[in-house]
Amino acid sequence: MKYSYFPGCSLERNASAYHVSAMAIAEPLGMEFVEVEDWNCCGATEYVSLNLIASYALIARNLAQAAKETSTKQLVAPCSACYLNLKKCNAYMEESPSLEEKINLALAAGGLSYKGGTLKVRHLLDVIVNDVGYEAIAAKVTKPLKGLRVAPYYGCMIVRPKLGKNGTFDNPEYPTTLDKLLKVLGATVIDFPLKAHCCGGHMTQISESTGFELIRRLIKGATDYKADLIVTLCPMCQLNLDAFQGAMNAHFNTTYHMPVLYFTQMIGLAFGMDAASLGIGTELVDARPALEKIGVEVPEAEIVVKKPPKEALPMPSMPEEK
Amino acid sequence: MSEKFEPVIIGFTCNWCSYRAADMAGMGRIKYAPNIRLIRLMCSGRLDPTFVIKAFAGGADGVLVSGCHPGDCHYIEQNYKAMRRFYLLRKLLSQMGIEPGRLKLLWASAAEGQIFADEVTKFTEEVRALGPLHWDPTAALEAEQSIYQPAEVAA
Amino acid sequence: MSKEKIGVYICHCGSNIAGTVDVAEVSRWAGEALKDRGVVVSRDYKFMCSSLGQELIQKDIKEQGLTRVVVAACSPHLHEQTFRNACKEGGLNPYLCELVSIREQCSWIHPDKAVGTEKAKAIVSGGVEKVIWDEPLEPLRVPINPVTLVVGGGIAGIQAALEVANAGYPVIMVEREPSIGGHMAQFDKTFPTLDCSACILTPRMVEVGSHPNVKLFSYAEVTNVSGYVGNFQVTIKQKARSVNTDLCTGCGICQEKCPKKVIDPVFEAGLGYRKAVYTPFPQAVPKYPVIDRENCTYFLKGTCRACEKFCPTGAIDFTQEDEYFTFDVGQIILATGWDLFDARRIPQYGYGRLANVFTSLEFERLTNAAGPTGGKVVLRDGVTVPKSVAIVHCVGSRDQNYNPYCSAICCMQSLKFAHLVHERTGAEVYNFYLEMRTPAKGYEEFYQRVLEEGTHFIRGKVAEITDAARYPGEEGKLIVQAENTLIGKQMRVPVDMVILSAALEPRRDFKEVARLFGISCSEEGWLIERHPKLDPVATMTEGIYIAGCAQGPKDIPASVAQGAAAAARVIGKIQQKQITMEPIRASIDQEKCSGCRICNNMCPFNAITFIEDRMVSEVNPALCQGCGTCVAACPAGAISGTVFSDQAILAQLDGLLLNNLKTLDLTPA
Amino acid sequence: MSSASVSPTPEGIRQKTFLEEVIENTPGDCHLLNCIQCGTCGGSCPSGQDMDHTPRAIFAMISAGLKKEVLKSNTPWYCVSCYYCTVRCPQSVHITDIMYTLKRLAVKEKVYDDSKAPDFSKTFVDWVENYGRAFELGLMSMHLIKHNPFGVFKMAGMGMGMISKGRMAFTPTRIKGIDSLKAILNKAKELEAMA
Ligand SMILES: Cc1cc2nc3c(=O)[nH]c(=O)nc-3n(C[C@H](O)[C@H](O)[C@H](O)COP(=O)(O)OP(=O)(O)OC[C@H]3O[C@@H](n4cnc5c(N)ncnc54)[C@H](O)[C@@H]3O)c2cc1C
Ligand SMILES: Cc1cc2nc3c(=O)[nH]c(=O)nc-3n(C[C@H](O)[C@H](O)[C@H](O)COP(=O)(O)OP(=O)(O)OC[C@H]3O[C@@H](n4cnc5c(N)ncnc54)[C@H](O)[C@@H]3O)c2cc1C
Ligand code: SF4
Ligand code: SF4
Ligand code: SF4
Ligand code: SF4
Ligand code: SF4
Ligand code: SF4
Ligand code: SF4
Ligand code: SF4
Repeated sequence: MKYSYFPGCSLERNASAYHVSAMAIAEPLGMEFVEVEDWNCCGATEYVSLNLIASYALIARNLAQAAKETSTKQLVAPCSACYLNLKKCNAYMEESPSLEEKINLALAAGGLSYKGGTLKVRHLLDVIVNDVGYEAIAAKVTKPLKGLRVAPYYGCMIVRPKLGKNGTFDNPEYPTTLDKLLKVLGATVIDFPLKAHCCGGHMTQISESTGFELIRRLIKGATDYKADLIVTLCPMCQLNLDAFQGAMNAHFNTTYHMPVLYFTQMIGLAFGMDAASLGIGTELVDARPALEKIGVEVPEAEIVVKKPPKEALPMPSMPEEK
Repeated sequence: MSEKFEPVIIGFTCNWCSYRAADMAGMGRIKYAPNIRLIRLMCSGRLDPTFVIKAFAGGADGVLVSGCHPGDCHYIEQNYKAMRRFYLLRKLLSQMGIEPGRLKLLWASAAEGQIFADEVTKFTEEVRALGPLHWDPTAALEAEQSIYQPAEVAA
Repeated sequence: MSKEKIGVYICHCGSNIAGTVDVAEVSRWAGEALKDRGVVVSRDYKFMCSSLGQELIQKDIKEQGLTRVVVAACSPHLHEQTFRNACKEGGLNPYLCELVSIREQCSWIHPDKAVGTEKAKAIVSGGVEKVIWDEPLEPLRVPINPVTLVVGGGIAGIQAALEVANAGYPVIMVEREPSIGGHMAQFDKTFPTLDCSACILTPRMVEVGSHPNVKLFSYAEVTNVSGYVGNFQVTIKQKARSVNTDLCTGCGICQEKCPKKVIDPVFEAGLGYRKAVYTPFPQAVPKYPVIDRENCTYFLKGTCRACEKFCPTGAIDFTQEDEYFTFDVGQIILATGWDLFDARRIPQYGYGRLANVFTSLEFERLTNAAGPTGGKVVLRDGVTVPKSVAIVHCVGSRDQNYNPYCSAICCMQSLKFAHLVHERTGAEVYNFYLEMRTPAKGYEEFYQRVLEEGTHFIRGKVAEITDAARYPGEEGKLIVQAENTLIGKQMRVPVDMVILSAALEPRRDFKEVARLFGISCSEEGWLIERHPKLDPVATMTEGIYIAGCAQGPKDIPASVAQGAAAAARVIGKIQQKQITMEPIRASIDQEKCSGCRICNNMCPFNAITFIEDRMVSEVNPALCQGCGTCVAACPAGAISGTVFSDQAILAQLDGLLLNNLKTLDLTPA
Repeated sequence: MSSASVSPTPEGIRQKTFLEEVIENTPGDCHLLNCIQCGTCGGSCPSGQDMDHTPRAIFAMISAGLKKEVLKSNTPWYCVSCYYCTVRCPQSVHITDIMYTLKRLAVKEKVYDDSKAPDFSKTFVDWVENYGRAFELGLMSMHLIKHNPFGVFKMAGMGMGMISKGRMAFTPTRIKGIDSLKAILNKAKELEAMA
């Protein structure tokens, strides 16, 4: 199967491990990804907080760019926030002719246009479990993740809200596709009650104590359930649970150690790929102790501290202060 | 007052479901387009194709045929017969040069006052968009005679 | 020019019509513009259906020699009979009176007075044209079979059956389960009086079971219904009980000896067990057990037969087969009750996942002295007594995601539970409610009592129930998270047990039942009554009545009242001995009939037969229901229908096409 | 969606209520008029405990016309877009979308007490508008320096970790079609101003 692929800003950098592992498993799973040409940021949850039409136009530019690629009718996003934004814009444009008209007026200024519903927007997990299918995945497993206790974690935006005619591909309250997938990979999957609860999004930037509390709940939950690690499918969730885990521990004076990996990395491991090629080792909370249980060796991460190159563009100016 | 086009719509409703849906809309004080005037039949199966032709010939711009949902007919299955007639009738009408959009079929149960009202308003606007039906009276007469009970419409 | 003398009467209905229709103008217009159509008198009057209004018509019939009457008022479904009777009393054949609706179809839906007035004129004009073609008719009279079928043996059906049987008429009762009793048999106590459910229900069940006028089929279903009011034919399928009821004494030895234990999903709500051969409960009526063939070892594997071996009377009969019986009945009462909402549809409440989340029906079985725990309120482990219990209102009710309606009984049922938990365990009780709905006699007083018992009431719809502890003190508990809306704060209440007051829903097979009996149901699936206020137990289909929760959620007193009301309607009809039916019938003019036989397979009631020797078709008026489909289908125009004849319909069409819209601006803004 | 309560001015001219304003500025039919104050949203909200007012209370305040109090409140800014409220609301109120509307109205009216959250959004948007892509390092450091200078140290470990693992860029990426994107966004803002 061939899909248009929208990596989104996170996968460029902070979640490059997600991107790398997704690409690594694409081939064995028989998927071909064509990256959307010159895509732009989807606006996360920030843009719509300031401008309504502009935020949709921003997203729609990506849809228009993706629709240029005629060999595929499906647009896949691995990031839940991008997925929701693209899906929402696509659905609202299809449902509301007046919104579609306004967006297209804006797009025309950049020489583009898009008709709501032309593309089908899918999440990477949806594509893997529903198009590739559990059986095909099972057939490729050479190194089952036996003995590894994993907490499947979906977060919010992959299953909520229900949009358009088809709603969501999994239950908005208690999704199970990732659970099933991890079972197929041979892992021991805990019935994680917080699996669709919120990681806090950008809350650490707005109110630290609120943001850390949201992270704490999830890390504590997974620890209480004796998980070896949390498996995610969203770069925002991974960032919050992994990168902020240390700061959260400091804030609450706790000592949690809960590694957080992407489901694509787990698939790769079960397919017998080596850890480094899946971007494992770039997580801040060391996953090595957990992965030792299944005999995976993780290479010592190479510490790279680069100076900004000479050609670096200047820092943008801050919005005007009043 | 300006003379402008106001479509006249005749609605054939069955006694058990759609006429009661209209009652229900009334009881619920649901407002809808006033252009429709209803004729009560016992069943949508009672609809004789001639009624529709006569309505158009007599000055109606649109005709609504309404009955119980398929499977819910008070007379077991007569609305299926109405449905068959309806599709044939639409075909015939377009052969006669009448836009098939002037004839509408609506299933409405006794509980669906809101749906009935909404659909009537929608249909009224559709017919308004089609404009007045000017049907040459002689053509109308011919049509009436030609349609009069061809076996396929009856069956 | 019509030779009839027509009287036209325009009703004000107080301000219901006069508010948005200029009735005086309509009346004046009818008198003038329709004069040459035969209108000799046209009046408007405040309330036409009042006795003074009716006298007005009668006086005109006598004094002016009216030959036709048109009343423009409410829907014919409300008052057609009223005005036909008025005309009859006045000496005019009732079928020469037309009631046209300018209320439901005009004044109530069009706020603009000019628009309403013009439309009313068109409607009146249609009525006048039609009435000219009306013919004097005599209503048809058919005998009524006094046998009444009651479907569903819950409290509503039981009440209905007893009323009819006690009035001296035969009743056939069909119950799907092995025993009658319905949901009420599952309860221990009933609100608001906390009567023992079994104590008040069992005597009634026994009375039904032993009544000389009642023939009871349990473990049975109705599979076919044909005919019409007074003369239905019904087919009843008696599922094979595998027990010969002529021999069985109900001693219960078979149940005792049967080695196969299965979860009972019906009577025990999945919380208890029964055997493969069973009666749902000891007081079952009838007392004969049935063998559940899907679970019986003999039927599955071919061995066992323990029941047969131990049965002292040799009543076990593995070879029994389903039997079909056909009966003629005059009228039918449907009292098929309700099903409980499947709480697993709300995953965030954890039912099915979190052991100590219970449904209301499960809790009823927990408190029942004859239930799986002997009436002890304990957790799913069967031993631990809860120290704190949360009761969640409105589970699956009042929620667009599930059921938009209020289930009406669950506030009271939740209060009953709060009381029972207090009484049996002394636990802290938290009721999470949205609104407290206690609108019946003694209900608010019961609420007061539960308040005084120290129940905690938290106003807020529960957001989620989880076992994921967030704070110390939550470990090992179920945490109920909600906003206490009265103080505007989010709360997490750790408890040992949660009870979900799940919605009452229509029976899962409502569609098939509605279709089988030819009646309508609402979008949700509740069976629809003829009129929500004035005819709550009749249906649109003559001779078929509904009672109890089949019509909508309600408590036991209301179910009983409806059962009795339906029975009163049935008895009233039987006592008339004959049923008068609208003379709306098709007839074939044999001169015109070409013998094409197209009509023959048009009729779903097989009312049309082909007379071979004369090569023409004929309608049997006793079978014809007057749908008119054959009338519309006959290519020779040989079939005509009464009341709605071709001429009458076309004349009404002519009248309705009155050209008076052009001067109005109706374009929506 | 026009039957919201209205308070006529002395001259009898119909004034738009705050409730109507919120509804108008939310795409589609947001069902706000149907709120039955059940509190499912407030009960579900992950950051509900830290909000000035629960979402439910905010809706009651909106319908009471307490515009200033609503737009000043931290509630919409504490919304993390988890959509729990939206999928659970028994009346299908589009709560998350309404939170976005309130943010936009608050920015327009500039009435919030704490500018931290709106600034975060602005900084983010600024980057996107100039480069077409988000830039975490710039965004986070700018935001921290401005609003939580001491927090910089707290977060420093995390930032260093990210940098050392190659997970943070020093330079923003600029898309090729940045000019066309700017034209699109300018046109969109123009359209928005007209509405
Ligand atoms: C947890 C709970 C507690 C309650 N407690 C109280 C209380 O304390 N006091 C009170 O007043 N009310 C109470 N109620 C309400 C009460 O249950 C109902 O009012 C009552 O059951 C209605 O009786 P019914 O006869 O209409 O229906 P049901 O009791 O449901 O009886 C219907 C019968 O019809 C049979 N049936 C269904 N379909 C068919 C078919 N197709 N063919 C043949 N048979 C069929 C069923 O097997 C059943 O026996 C409670 C409800 C709940 C959910
Ligand atoms: C303001 C208001 C609005 C309402 N609106 C609605 C509504 O919109 N919909 C709805 O469903 N319900 C409504 N109700 C409820 C409704 O009024 C009652 O359900 C209904 O009136 C009950 O009818 P009834 O026959 O039992 O009693 P009543 O209407 O009180 O009739 C009793 C009759 O008995 C007569 N009478 C009394 N004592 C004697 C005696 N000793 N001897 C002889 N005759 C006697 C009285 O004169 C009276 O005519 C409303 C109630 C109120 C207060
Ligand atoms: S006849 Fe009908 S419309 Fe007239 S007063 Fe009676 S109820 Fe009202
Ligand atoms: S043992 Fe025989 S007689 Fe006794 S209940 Fe069972 S079947 Fe009936
Ligand atoms: S034959 Fe069946 S019903 Fe009889 S005892 Fe054995 S398992 Fe029970
Ligand atoms: S009766 Fe009470 S608990 Fe039941 S649905 Fe109505 S309000 Fe909710
Ligand atoms: S359809 Fe008409 S002509 Fe044909 S058999 Fe029937 S009555 Fe006679
Ligand atoms: S009108 Fe004709 S088709 Fe209808 S029931 Fe009577 S005989 Fe049958
Ligand atoms: S959940 Fe919906 S109905 Fe309930 S308070 Fe919130 S917005 Fe209102
Ligand atoms: S979407 Fe926002 S308001 Fe709604 S529950 Fe989540 S955080 Fe709270």
